[in-house]
Amino acid sequence: MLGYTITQWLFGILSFMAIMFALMVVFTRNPVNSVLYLVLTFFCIAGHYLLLNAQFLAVVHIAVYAGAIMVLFLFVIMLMNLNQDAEPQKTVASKLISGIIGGLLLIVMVAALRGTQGSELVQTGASEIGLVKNLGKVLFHEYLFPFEIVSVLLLSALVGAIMIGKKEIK
Amino acid sequence: MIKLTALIPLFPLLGFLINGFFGKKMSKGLSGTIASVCILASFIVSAMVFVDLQSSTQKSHIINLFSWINSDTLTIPFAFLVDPLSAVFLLIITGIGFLIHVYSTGYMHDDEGFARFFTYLNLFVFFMLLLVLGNNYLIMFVGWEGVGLCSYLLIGFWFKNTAFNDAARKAFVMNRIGDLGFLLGIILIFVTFGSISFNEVFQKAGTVSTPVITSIALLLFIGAMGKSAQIPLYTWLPDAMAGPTPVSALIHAATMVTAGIYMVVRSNVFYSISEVASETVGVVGVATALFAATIGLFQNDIKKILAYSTVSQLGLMFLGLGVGAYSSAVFHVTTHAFFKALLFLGAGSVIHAMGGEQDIRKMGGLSGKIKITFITMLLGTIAISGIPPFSGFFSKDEILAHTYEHSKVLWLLGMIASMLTAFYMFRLLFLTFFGKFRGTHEQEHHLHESPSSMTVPLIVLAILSVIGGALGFPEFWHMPNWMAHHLDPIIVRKDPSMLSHETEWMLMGLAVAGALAMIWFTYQLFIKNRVLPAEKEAQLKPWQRLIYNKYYVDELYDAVIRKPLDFMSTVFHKFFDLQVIDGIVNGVGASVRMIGASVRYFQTGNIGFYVMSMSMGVVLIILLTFLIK
Amino acid sequence: MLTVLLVIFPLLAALLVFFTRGNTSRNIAFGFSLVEFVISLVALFQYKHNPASGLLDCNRVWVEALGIHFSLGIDGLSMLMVLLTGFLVPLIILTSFKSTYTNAHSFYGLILLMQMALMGVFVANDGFLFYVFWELALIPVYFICLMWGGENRGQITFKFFVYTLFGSLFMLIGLIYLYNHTNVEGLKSWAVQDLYNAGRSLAENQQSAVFWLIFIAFAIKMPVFPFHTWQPDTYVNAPTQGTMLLSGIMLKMGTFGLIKWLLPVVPLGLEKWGCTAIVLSVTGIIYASIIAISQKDFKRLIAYSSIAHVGLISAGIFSANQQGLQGAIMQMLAHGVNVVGLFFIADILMRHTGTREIDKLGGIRSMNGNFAVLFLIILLGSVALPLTNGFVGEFLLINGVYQYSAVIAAFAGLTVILGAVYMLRSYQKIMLGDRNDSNMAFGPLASSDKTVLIIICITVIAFGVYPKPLNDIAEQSAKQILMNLR
Amino acid sequence: MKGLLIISGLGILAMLAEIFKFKKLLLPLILLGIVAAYAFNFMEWRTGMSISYFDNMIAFDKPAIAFSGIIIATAFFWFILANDYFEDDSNLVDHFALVLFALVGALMLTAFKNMTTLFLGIEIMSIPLYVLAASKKKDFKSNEAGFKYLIMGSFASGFLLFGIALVYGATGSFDLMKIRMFITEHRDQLPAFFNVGVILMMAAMCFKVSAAPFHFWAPDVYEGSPTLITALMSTVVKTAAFAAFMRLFLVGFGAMNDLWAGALAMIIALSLIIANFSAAMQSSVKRMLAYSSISHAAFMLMVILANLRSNISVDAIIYYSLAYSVGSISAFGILYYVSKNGNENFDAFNGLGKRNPLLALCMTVAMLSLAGIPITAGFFAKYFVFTTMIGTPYKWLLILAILTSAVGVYYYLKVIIAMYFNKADSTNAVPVEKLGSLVIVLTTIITVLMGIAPGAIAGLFEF
Amino acid sequence: MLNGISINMYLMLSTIIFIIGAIGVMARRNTIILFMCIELMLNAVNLLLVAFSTLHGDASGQVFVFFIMAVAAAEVAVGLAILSMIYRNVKSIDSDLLGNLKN
Repeated sequence: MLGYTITQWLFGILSFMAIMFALMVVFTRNPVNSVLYLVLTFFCIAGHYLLLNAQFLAVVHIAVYAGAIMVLFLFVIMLMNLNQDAEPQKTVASKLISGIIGGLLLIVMVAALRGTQGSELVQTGASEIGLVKNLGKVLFHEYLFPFEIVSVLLLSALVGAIMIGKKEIK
Repeated sequence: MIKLTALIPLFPLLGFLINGFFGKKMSKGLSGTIASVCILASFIVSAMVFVDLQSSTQKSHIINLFSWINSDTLTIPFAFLVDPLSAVFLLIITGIGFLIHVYSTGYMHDDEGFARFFTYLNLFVFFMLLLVLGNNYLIMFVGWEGVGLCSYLLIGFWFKNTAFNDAARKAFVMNRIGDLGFLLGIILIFVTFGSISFNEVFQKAGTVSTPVITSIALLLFIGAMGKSAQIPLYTWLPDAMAGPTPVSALIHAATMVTAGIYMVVRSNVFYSISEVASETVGVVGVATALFAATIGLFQNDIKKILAYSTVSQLGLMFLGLGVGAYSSAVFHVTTHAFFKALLFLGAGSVIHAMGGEQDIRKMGGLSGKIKITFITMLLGTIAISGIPPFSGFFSKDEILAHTYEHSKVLWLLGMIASMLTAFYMFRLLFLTFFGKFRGTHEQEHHLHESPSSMTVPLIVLAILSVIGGALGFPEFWHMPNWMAHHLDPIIVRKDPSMLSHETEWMLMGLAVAGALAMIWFTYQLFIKNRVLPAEKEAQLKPWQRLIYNKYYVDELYDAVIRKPLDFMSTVFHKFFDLQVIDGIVNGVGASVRMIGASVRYFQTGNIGFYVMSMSMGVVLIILLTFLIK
Repeated sequence: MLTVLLVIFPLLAALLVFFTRGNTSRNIAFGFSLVEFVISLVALFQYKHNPASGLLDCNRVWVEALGIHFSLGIDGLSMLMVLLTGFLVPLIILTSFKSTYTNAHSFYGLILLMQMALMGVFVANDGFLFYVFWELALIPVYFICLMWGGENRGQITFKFFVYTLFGSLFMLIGLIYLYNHTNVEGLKSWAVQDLYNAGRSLAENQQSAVFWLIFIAFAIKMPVFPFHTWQPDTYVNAPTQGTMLLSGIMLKMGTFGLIKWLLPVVPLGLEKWGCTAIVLSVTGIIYASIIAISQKDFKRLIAYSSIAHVGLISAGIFSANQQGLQGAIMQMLAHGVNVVGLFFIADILMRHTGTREIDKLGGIRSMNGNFAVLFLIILLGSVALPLTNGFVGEFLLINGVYQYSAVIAAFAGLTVILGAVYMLRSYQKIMLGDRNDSNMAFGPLASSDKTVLIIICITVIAFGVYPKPLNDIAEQSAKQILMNLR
Repeated sequence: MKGLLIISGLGILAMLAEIFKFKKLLLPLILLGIVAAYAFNFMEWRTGMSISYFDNMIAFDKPAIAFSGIIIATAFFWFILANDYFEDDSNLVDHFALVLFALVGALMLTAFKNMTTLFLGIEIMSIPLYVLAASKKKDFKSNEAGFKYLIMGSFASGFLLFGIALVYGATGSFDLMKIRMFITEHRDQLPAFFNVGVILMMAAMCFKVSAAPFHFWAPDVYEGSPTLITALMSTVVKTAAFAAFMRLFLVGFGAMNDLWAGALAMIIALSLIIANFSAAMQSSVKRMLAYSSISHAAFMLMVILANLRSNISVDAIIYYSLAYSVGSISAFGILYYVSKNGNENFDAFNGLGKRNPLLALCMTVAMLSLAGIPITAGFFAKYFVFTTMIGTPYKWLLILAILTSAVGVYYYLKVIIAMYFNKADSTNAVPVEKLGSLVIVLTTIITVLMGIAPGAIAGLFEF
Repeated sequence: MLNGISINMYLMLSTIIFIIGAIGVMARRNTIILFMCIELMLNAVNLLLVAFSTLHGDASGQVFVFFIMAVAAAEVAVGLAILSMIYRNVKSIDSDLLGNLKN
């Protein structure tokens, strides 16, 4: 259709939606809504993963982000019942400035990235690299040390969260 | 005997040390005696040295003591030079010095600083001897500055009186101005000749281009100006009269102030090579002579008058030097030493008698009361006025004769100066000793002749100033001009007088006539119609007032030098140093604070802002690295 | 070995003194400083009679990797400086006998530490070592001024510290720059001779850069106009002994540095910028002397006069000829002694009358004649009257400058006049005349004070009349320096 | 490597301590463990060859060992200081566990050979610190500090990751060596976004070492956090971050230096100016030290900049970080004791010279060392920087460094002046707990020793 | 089945999302939303990594994504903990209130 392959159509639509939802995340006043938009953005990104043959990753992505992290967010929001629109906003000026700076960043980076050998296509050949088996091999072979050490990370996060979270014992 | 020259300065030094360390504990008589004896001893030694020198054929002897300053090519030994010139000065210094010491034992008798006085006096003689004995310019400079110091100490002898201290300081500083010139001269000599000891320098003098010689001579002459109180550096001498009278007699009349002449004669080689220099010397000399003489006319302080007369006499001597009459100048130095010392001591005795009064308007009719003083002073006055056959006549005439031969104008001016001398000296004499007493009553019955310790020196000096002329009879009298012959070895350019005898006689006649006329005029003025100097300045005519105030030269210097200096000092300190330079330094500190404050301002504490600036930073870095190149 | 002793001994002494208390620490410190003086005399003896003996040199590796050696050595110049330091420090300690300080032990300890650093500066033969000692010297005196100083010592000492440190950082850069250009069979070296060679190998513009980098440090230390503004305040505010250390010895670090660490390193830079330096120095002479005329506080007056003297010294150094250098060396010695004497007199005045205000004082001579005489002698020394130690140096200096340029010399010579002006003026106002307020009394001097003053006066006159012993050494070392310059 | 394992083991142990009730024993055990770790570390040093583990995820070569040595030693001192800090605190073990985990991260950073380990190292080091910074629950300042640190830290790591992604995209690998090889081989056909990646990573690393304009978090976080945590940040964390920075840019992107050197120079200049000038304005010593840490960061960056040319500067930077760590450990330790009453401003030091001469002396030495005055460690540190810089084209930076360090002297002296010159408002002595004073004295001695015999350290490393 | 999407597309896309996230961090005051924006940024990175890994046919890119996820989770956990603590203290999560430490 219109000289575009289906993939490209999908890519286009997904990208468009992703960007839209991302913008909504930033610009909706109500936190709850932006959480939901964020979830939608994640879905779009998951779609991209699928598009890129990273099936397992896509699943994990949904599970971790949409399933866990976002719920956590929602939970906190509800805990502090912030679900009203009347939350303090930054002044228009500072918003404007941040917009400008963001724009600058965008322009500069895009300008810098432009020089790439543009038509280099994303290979679709080795389509099995995204599969669990394959990833597992890599993960537990080359990336064993990081994998193990992440435990320390999570442990410390755990400890930290508890330490912060728990009431002072008087 | 000449080997013992080192003893000559040693004795006064000894006296200085003894009096300096133990003076307080000793009785006045003892310390006075020690001081005088030391001088006497060195007088005897110098006399012997003198005799030896006369007898020996070799006319210059160098006595090496120790090497003082070495800097590879520059080697300065601490060495003495004995030759006719220094010999003469040795005699003058020690001889007159001794007399004045004796005199002082009487004059200073009631002063609590008695020992101190003799300490200084001895120290002075020591330095003066160094000055004339030195074998090179630097030793001369040592003595030069040393006598300056002593004159400082002695002028400010009564240190409780601020005016005296100011006078002392003035003297020292003005001398220092001269000394700087002298010092630079010495350095230039070293740079030119690679040595500063007299003989070597004078031998090489011919080999150097005249401009250099001129500059050397002029620099040296600046030194002479300071020390011998020539225009423009003369103003300190009159003020120096603040010191005790013997000091004025010894330092500011007989010896120290003639150091300039000594120095010029010593380096006559340069002056005879460089026309410019000698001209300058002559002109400055005659100018000073006239100038000082005119000021002398209206002074009322007995010592001030003498001071100005000294200045003018020194001017005459420099005139002589300027016209190349070196021996005559030295001759005049000698005679002047006799009669000026005499006059000062006489004045001292008068003041002594008047109980410290120095204003001649308060005196009068003393001739009867203090005879010896009167007679001696009379003789002295006649001598200085140049009446034959007194000493002053011969020396002055010799100078004037040479001047006439050299240039008529200078001669005329010199002539006028010497006539004026006659006027103010006799004015002094008449007002002091004739007429009736104008002082207070207690002064009147306090009047008394001074003790013999004071009168004896007066008499001796009087005799000397009468017969002193014998040292140098004019050539054409076919009598030996001893001084000229004596100084012959050290003077390079001799110009035997070309004048015909008639002219010489004529000049003499004129001089004597002028002097006599002046005396007669003065007599008319002050004896016949009893004119008295004005009590108040207001009564004077404007031109008289101008002279009376010494042409306001002091005020001028004050306005031109001292005040600006103080002003600059304050400005430099308060404004330039504290505001500008230190301001810049502190400004740096201030700017640190300023920048700090402004930088600090960005640390707003707002996360949003921080994040923004971080992203901005990223933007800038990327721009910096890519889009720039 | 002897040199090492010279440096180490004061350090040990200081450490010992830190553990004592009160007057004992004072006396002990005095004793140690005397011993140190004796050591320096021994060194002098060695230097005079068998300079070849290894006793005077020492060279150990300090930091192998960086070519830094702990290398000390004594040549004529440093010999004299060592002598000066060894001679002055006991005097300085002796001056403090009549004034009591809190925490005396740290006070005297710091003084000895200071001595250690100064000795080090003077005998260091290794550029890096020199720099280290140079900085070290700053710290004790900083604390002396900070803890025992006058009114607003806080920011003044602070200014002094930062200013001088700032300068010396530049010097560090300059030295490192030289170091990077050294090449002793492939290795870099800090040895003084190698640094000389390195400096000479540089091109003219490089040399000028190095010249300024190093000159700034010394100029601030001495100080040369217009880097002098820290000095008067610091001198006035520091405790007397601190001032003496600063002006008597530390100041010489600057001039010493010029001679040993600047002139031979950058001959071309010297040719290019020496004139500027001289002009600055001479400006300083006149400027400071004129300012001194109107000073009210006697201590401040001396401070300015010292600027003037130092200006003459550095002018002589930069004229870079026999007379100039020799004169500089002699004047460094003379100035060291005289200025200590003068500051001590200021201190005595302060103690007896409670003020240093020249106008408030007066008539002291009639109350204490001996003091007046001693004062006068020291004063004459500082106005460089012949037969005082000041004269030899000054004559040679003006002589040297004259050979560089007659005009500049004439200006430099003004110090002869101006010096007399302000010194005599202050002397008259302080000592002569009649006392201002009748109740002001001035008792006889304490024996310790008298001793110090008499010793100083003796040196003033002795080395004025017979400077030969020192002068010969100075002459030799000046010759050597010139040899290095060519 | 063993050291790293031991430390992480210690972390776990610490958590067990709560359960099995040997809190009292914990600290000694930890110290023992650290000593053991140091010993192993040292042995690895002696054996000398660099061993890489887990196909090149992490490798302990000599610099790595040196840095980790510094870190472990600092940690040792820190724990001794900390012993009375937490004794009233119920979360003792949590604190210790977190600190130990942070140490694990730091050690990883010294030795990473792969972007993964770099990233994980940074996070493992940071996350516990976020918590520790916020660990004074009731103190709002502390909360704020923790939160700021967290937000900006994650923001920065966002940039880091983006950079990594781009680099990965360009070179197709996360392995440092592979990347280096790739760069050297196809230098010319590198896509432009590789450069962007490098720049973004540099920005992120600059954030970690708190160089302007990414320094904003540092003063606030340093001030807000509990003093000892600040000490930890300014020593261990900084050292680790620098080790990482060096490895990343000299080993990884060394070949690309023309790309990033200019930007780095700018960053250094900016940091020097901002840090010193704002430090001069501070009234709180803690904050002043924070700014001073920024300026020291700038100095160390200079070494990295210079390292492109000269070779001695690896030990230069190691020496520098050691000198700095030792100095600031004692400084913060003293500050911790002096500010027990909550006053962290300069006037807290008033009259310390009288109230506690020992502390005052140590503080003086520390300050002089930080100011870089002989004969202290700091002087040689600065000296090395100068020597390395003077060969480079960045001489203007050198001059700037001098100007600013003169300013630096100003604020360090302010402390000394306060101690010896200002009158104390409270004359009561400053109590110091024995072990604490032991640490302080030890660090002081080390500082001086390093100043007198730098060869002992500087000579150690021949790479 | 799919083919032909140039890597530039992915670059652009992830850059855009990344920067949207960044803008969010700058522009919003609600701290929770700040976290979300950071998540957004991380996801952009993930996307890019996956794209590259497919481009190079190399799994390590995707593996890296796992680590990023883990870290993200950890950060969020800690962050929210701190946040709740702050909320406990001041009953607000307005980031502009966290401005007491400054200058």
